Amino acid sequence: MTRFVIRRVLWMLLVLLVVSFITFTLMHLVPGGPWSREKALAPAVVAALNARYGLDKPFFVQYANFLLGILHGNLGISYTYQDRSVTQILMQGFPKTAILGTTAFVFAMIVGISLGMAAALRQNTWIDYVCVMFSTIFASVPGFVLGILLMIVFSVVLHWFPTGGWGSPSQIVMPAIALAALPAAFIARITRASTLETMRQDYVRTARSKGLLERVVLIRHILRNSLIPVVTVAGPQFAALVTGSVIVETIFSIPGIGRLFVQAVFARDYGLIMGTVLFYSFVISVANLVVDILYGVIDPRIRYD
Amino acid sequence: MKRKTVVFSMLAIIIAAILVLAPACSSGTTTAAVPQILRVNLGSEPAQIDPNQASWAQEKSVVSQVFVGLLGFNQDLTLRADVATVIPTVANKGISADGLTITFKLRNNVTWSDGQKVTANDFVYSIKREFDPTLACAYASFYYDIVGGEAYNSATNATDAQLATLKDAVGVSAPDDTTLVVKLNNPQPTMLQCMALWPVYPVRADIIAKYGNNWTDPPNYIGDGPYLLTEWVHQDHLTFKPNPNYWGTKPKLAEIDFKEITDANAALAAYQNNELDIVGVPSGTEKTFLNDKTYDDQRNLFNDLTTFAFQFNVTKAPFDNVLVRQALSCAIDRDSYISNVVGGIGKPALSWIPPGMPGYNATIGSQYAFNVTKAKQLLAQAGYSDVSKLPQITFSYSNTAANTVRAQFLQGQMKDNLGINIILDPEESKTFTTNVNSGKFMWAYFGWGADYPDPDDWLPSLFGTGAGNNHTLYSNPAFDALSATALKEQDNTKRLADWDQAQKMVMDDAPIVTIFYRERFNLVKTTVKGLKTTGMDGGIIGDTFFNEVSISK
Amino acid sequence: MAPLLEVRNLKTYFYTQDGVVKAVDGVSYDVNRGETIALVGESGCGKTVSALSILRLVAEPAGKIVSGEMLFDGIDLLKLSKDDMRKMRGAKISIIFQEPLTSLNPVLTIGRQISEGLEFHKNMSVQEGMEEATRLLKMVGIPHPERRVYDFPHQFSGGMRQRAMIAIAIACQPQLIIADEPTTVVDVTIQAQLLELIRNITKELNTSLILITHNLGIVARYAQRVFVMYAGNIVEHGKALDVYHSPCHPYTAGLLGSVPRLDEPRKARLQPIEGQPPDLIALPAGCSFQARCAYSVPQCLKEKPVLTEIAPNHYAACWVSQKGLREWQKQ
Amino acid sequence: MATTVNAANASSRPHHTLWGDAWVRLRRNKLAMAGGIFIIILALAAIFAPLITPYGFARQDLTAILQNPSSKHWLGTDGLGRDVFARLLYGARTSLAVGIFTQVIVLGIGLPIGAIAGYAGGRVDNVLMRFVDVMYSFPDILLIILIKAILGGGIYQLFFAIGLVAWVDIARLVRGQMMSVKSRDFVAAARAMGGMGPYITERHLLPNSLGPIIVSVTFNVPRAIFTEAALSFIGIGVRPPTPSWGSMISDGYAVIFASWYQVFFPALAIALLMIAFTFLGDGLRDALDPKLRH
Repeated sequence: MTRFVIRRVLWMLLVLLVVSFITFTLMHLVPGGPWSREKALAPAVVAALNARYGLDKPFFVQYANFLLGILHGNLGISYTYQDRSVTQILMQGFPKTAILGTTAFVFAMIVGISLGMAAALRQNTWIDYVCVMFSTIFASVPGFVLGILLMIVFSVVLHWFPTGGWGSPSQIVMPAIALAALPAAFIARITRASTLETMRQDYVRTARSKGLLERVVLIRHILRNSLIPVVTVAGPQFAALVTGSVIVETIFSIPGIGRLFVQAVFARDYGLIMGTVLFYSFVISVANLVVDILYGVIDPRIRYD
Repeated sequence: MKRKTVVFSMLAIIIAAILVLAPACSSGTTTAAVPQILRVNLGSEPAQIDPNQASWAQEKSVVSQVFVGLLGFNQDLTLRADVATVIPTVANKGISADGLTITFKLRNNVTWSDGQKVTANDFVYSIKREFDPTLACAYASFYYDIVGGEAYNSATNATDAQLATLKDAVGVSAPDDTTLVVKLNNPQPTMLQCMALWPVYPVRADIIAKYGNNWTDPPNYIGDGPYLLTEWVHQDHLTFKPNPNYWGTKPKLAEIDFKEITDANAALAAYQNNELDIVGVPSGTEKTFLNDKTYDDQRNLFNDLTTFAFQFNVTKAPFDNVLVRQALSCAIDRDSYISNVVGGIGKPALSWIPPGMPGYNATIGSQYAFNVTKAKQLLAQAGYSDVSKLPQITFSYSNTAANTVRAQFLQGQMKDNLGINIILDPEESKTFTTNVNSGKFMWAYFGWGADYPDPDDWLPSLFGTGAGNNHTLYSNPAFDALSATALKEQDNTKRLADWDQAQKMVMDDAPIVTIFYRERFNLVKTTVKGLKTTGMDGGIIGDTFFNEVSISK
Repeated sequence: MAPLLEVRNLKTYFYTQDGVVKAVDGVSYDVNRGETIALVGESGCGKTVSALSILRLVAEPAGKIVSGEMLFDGIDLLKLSKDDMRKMRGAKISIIFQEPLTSLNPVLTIGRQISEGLEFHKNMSVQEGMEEATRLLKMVGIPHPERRVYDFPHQFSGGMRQRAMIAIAIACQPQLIIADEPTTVVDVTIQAQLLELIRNITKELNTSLILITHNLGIVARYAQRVFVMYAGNIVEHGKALDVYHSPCHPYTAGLLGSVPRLDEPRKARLQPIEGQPPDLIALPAGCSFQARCAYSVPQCLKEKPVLTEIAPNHYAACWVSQKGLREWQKQ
Repeated sequence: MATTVNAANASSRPHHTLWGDAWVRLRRNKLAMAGGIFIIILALAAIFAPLITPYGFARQDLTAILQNPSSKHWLGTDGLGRDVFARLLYGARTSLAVGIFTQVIVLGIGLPIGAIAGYAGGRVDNVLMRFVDVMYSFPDILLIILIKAILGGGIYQLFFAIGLVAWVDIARLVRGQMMSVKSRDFVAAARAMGGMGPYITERHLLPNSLGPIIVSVTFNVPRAIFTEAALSFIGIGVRPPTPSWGSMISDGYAVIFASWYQVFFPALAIALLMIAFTFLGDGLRDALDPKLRH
């Protein structure tokens, strides 16, 4: 087990290295550089900037320097916010993005699993249909539309929540919901599918043949088994939520890194691009690892080797 | 049933959570109008608020709260003496007869927010710093007429020693604390306007030396303006409080909040939820907000000094043919665009220099008034009576929502009026600018806003042969010659006459199809009093005169 | 004294999109205390369903017990409330399913799966349950039970899994155990062992056993009486040995023909029964075996034969054998 | 002997092939069929759009901008006076294409990799999964944006960018399914009977993993359509004036304060399509589930 984790962590570092290189390459393949403006900068200015950021050096030298920087825990200076370091920017943004993503994840899980189970256990009853409809409808509205609708209803009309920003819990609710809608629906569907699957298993019949209470059968035998596929998607979903808050952060003006990093790509802010990608990759890899461990915990058939 | 209760209790928790939080957050909606707080939307995060490095829009809006320069602009965009006692003229000996030396006399009561006096040396430091090659200040080239400026700014890979000498060679000096002397290579009539811009606002050598890059973080961000930057939560908001040591007339506002809402709809919702006092109307919804009675006393419209156009690459067929360019220009129904698509916001543009600018001339370009038959004639003259013979035309633009509408409008016009099918090429802004700056386009979207209110910011740098912002690759020796003289012309009336003629030359050759002069359409809460907008406003309207704004009940 | 279980005219149907599947169509049989009976027949003849019906575990909503009586100790199981029925399961009546792997929960330890029944019926604590489980595993012959009790099903071999199933079944010392083809998925040597085990345990606990199988060879060995099922009906029943030696129904004979006879010199080759079992949705008017019967007479097409006593305590539902012409016994 | 014959025929019913049998049962599932039929009708409507609506998707009428639904324009007009209904029909072309082709790419890559990894296990699994990890460790949107920025506009680039990023989940899902299904005994049995890897995979593993895969695919079709919407929202969607439901939604979003119809109709269209795929997917899952076959 520990050996498994250690090996996986080492793999993770390798993966991150590969990711960083691919990103670095893609990034430089993208047309347009950080200095191109509608009002062109004077050649002297551009030259100065290139010198400052080492863009005048050959590709591999630049990459090498980048890696060296990382070894010293230094992701370099942002190309857009030229008096702030990438690490600084990430550290300011990430907690917000993380909190938002986690909240949304919890929403998605609770709602998704509840709906999924309810639907499965009451298959082909009104509960089932309501759950399916609910999840479908929520999943059918793109995040930004849902976002602005929530805003209009709960802020402009009801004055319940502020339209955006960060600080009070009340400012998390709407973005979290907007973010959680799609995954919640997805998890509901997976849960429903796998619960129906599990309920047909022989061992459930065995459990009943022991005369156990329905509740016990449900929790001990059905729930746990039907959650296995859910766990497999939970990791990706979590990562997706933490890294996928781009649009929601934009609409609800949340000072996270989701909003930053699309801007970074558009601004060709090489430093920030590398920073965010590596940061996100790290988050994803960890989520991934955790899931694999969890997976083994709830399904003893999986062996770590 | 047991299971059901489990399920629904879970749902209940969420709903409960929402309901519990609900009252807590309605605080955001209490209409507290009496406190003198102005809440405006800056949009995206300012890149650098170091005056020397700051650029247009967001940055400018921040800087102009915290700093005051030698000169400033009145609402009518005439110059005003701020830190300087008077506007230098030849008459008051401020400008030498040959126009090569400008001498500023400084007030002696000007203080920094930490109480220290503002001296001429602060300006000397700032101007020299503007040229510092390692800082790569975007606006440095505006001041290349200052002796030694260009040389110093271009010394990218020079030794420290060389840099030191170059720096000393820059022609700014302070004989005493209240006198600033600026030496020019050649007379530049608009230098005074450039001196009124933020890149040469004074900055504090000692602070910068002490805090380095962090000097722009509050409370290090020491300025000489009406407000102090007291808080900057990155990506979220900036807070300004009055500068207790402000030497000028004290501002009325107790606080200004710059929110950073990038989404237009979200900003509007925030305004409707009374979280903002001023908001821009999202493009495309102008008509609605013009007609909606509830906003009758909240609308704020004004022209700013910006012209939008479609620029040709005059080296690419068929646009190497002036007749084709003129033809297409005649085939676009600008009035219909303004009145229908953007609900009458903005003015149809035939000439290049926008109204409100010296040098605006409505008669220029009148030959391009919408006229399909004329357009067809011109095409026929150009040898394209059969438009299918035209090479495939591609129109590039940077992919903002508004641009997408404009581009499709153009496409429609070409199709409906001339039967020409053009391909649209939406590009991501950096890709777009790179392609345009390197001439990799046929026909492209183009907008230009005034840096300072003078024609010389609108013509040579854009249409002069090989000029930095000449993307059309237009080249006309007559024009080059004319602008060369105009740039140095001391006599203002003659100067403007020259520029008028130059503008006419350009528009006759039609390297660009001007479409409209921008008009800014904002909603302003009725509680906001004394808001003054100018064509030079940055990201936030009225940002030049926030010290005159107050909040009423 | 009265039999432990008396099933009378049990009908269990499945309502599918194709129509009503009459899996069990009026079956009656009885089990005495301590007795082992066998339900015999090809797969899909309804023997498993009739067994599940006893526990009322027929998969709803599709499956339904339409009519009949199941007197267990004089109580009609069909009249019991859901709750009382649940208290029966595992405690009084338990079942051993045929596929030990899929019938064991992959994510629970063997011990837990044995003990949970005890926890519920005998209100044992988890530890007590686990100790008891260990004892039971020992009883069913699992080596190192104290360790194995913490294993997961996938760590057990096929045979051991089935032993675990047995342990689960006997955990609460039920009066009746239903063994549904307990040995189909394990190989011959282990089959013998398991059956011995089951027999010994039932003897020991004086438990009645319903042994469901398609293998008459086993029946002769382990059951006192046998009920042969075909297409949802019992077509023959009697003392195991009688049926085994002189089958009164051609189907039974067919089954015998398809199993190796241990007591007779091996015939050249086994003859499997020709054709397919009939469609339980559209049963033919007459004898459901007629289509596959080598000896059928015209009457078989028209009338459904009823169980009649052919020999003492030996019943069969077959026109042919009622007419006394039973060539198949003359082999 | 008539009855006998019937009995014989009837009793041969359960011996269809997996797919034949599935089709039989899918046909019986009304919701699924409804979903399937809706999708087909939509596809036809998209293909024959010109015959259905007199308006072209790019035809502007600047005198009739942002109009509400009327008998002239059933679903109103957009910011350039273009008929929304027409654009919805033509938009269906793009959106269906995006939804389906990206999934084709996704399955094309994800299914084999997941299946091989899951079935082979051991080193093969390890290698493939590390490869998947790398792909997987990229934040999707960023990767899509980068690829899109490199490839430039155009719908094929869009398929490519989305598909290239989205296959990882499927691969993982398939692998997971494979591993759990593999441990069930009928596969062991098949192996014992000397079944070859590919045979087992095709005959036992795939059919038994199909359920979750189909669920996820039917979910990912609308999801891809969403991604396209999101990309349109940040301005790198399909090339105008070609409409897609996604781009219509984001265009509509820009003017939502002027006319909510602009968002409502395309959103509704996506919702319906989504529901259709959901029902079809559930139907397929049930139809293909071996445990449900008698």
